[in-house]
Amino acid sequence: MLITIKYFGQIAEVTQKDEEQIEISEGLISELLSTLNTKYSDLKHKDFQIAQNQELVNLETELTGDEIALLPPFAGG
Amino acid sequence: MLITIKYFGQIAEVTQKDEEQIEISEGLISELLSTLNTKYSDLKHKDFQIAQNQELVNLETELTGDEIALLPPFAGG
Amino acid sequence: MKDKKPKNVFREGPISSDFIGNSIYKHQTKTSIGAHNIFLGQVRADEIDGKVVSAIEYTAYEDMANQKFYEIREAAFEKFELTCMHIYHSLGTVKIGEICLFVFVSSPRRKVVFEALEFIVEAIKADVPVFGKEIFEDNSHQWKKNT
Amino acid sequence: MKDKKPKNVFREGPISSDFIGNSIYKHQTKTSIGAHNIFLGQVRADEIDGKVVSAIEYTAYEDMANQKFYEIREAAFEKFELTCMHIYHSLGTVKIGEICLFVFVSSPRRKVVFEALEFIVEAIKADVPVFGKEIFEDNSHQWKKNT
Repeated sequence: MLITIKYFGQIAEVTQKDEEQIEISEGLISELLSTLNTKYSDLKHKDFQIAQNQELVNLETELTGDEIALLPPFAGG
Repeated sequence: MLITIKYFGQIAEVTQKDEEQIEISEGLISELLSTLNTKYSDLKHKDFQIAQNQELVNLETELTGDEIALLPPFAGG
Repeated sequence: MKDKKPKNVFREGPISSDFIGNSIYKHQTKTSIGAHNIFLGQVRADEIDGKVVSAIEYTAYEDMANQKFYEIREAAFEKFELTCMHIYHSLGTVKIGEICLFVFVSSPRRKVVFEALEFIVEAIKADVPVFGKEIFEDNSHQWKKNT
Repeated sequence: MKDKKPKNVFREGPISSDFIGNSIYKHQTKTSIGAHNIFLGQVRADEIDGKVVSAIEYTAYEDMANQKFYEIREAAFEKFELTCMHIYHSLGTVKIGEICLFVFVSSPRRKVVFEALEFIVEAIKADVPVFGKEIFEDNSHQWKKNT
């Protein structure tokens, strides 16, 4: 399936883009992350959380095809 | 000695004045209060604290001749 | 930012939103500040036994009150790492919806301002000889009492 | 005063003292309010390894952030007896001394506003996907992280 992935803050500095679409087979968040780690080798040095459909998820969560976002540490306020 | 007494809020409603001077012999705050209770009979129904020289005092405190104030419940803010 | 002696905390009448906005503006030159916390006391249209409050008339034992405000200020600077602190209280008539108390604390970090502001406001309510006459719409009155 | 769906909390650039003053002014018609509490986040000129911050550039995952602000708002109305609540956060460049966060709560009574404001500010810091790029005077940068 085709997944939209958004990158923010220092993660977008690593990926050099704010957003992209990736074709990936069904599976877990961890599998998507492996794909991204291969594509962007500096990602593994970065601290981030993953949101799917605007909710934080963990590596064992099933990919649903909703929008994914890689979120570096929050700095609001 | 001559003592200046200040009245505030609902206490000033009882005494019908904001301030007066009273001639009283040396002694305790309790003795001054007896004098005032005699002079203003409604005082004993009222809730108030007494300050001498701008500090709260109790009935056993010695009269110093500094300014006395009768302070009803605080309502700042 | 400590003052050496009590200054006058009282203002005649209500404290305007312009005054508060301007006070915030003046702190924008202080670039060590990361967090401000502001408390505003506003006069409520309380209904008591079927009568509605229309204003509060504030009086105070001014010398003692300013001394108490000063002591509260000193205690707050002692307890908390504050960059600045301001307190203003109304005297005279303040109508419902108008502001009668403005407390403003600033610090590099946020945890401090929450603790400091509550400490200061509670101390003002408990320790400062200010008196409030609640005026009803029919011009009768009762005396306010902090709880 | 509850909103049915997330509204946009973000404002482009700093939040002005006029905007805050005006927001206070608008609450003077709400005569059930007795206490307001306001938190302001201001950008600090932090010195880090000899370099001084001159501004923060804020970005956010806006849809999720507005959803989180909405959830925080709903939780606060659920937990505390509030008359109203307003949250504004900057996006884009906010210079040192300027205000990037404005949280405003109002209630009939004061105890409630202290608890509610701290709850809301802590939740914003922890749960809302906002990102801050600290720009130094030499135009280098580092990424801010809430603690």
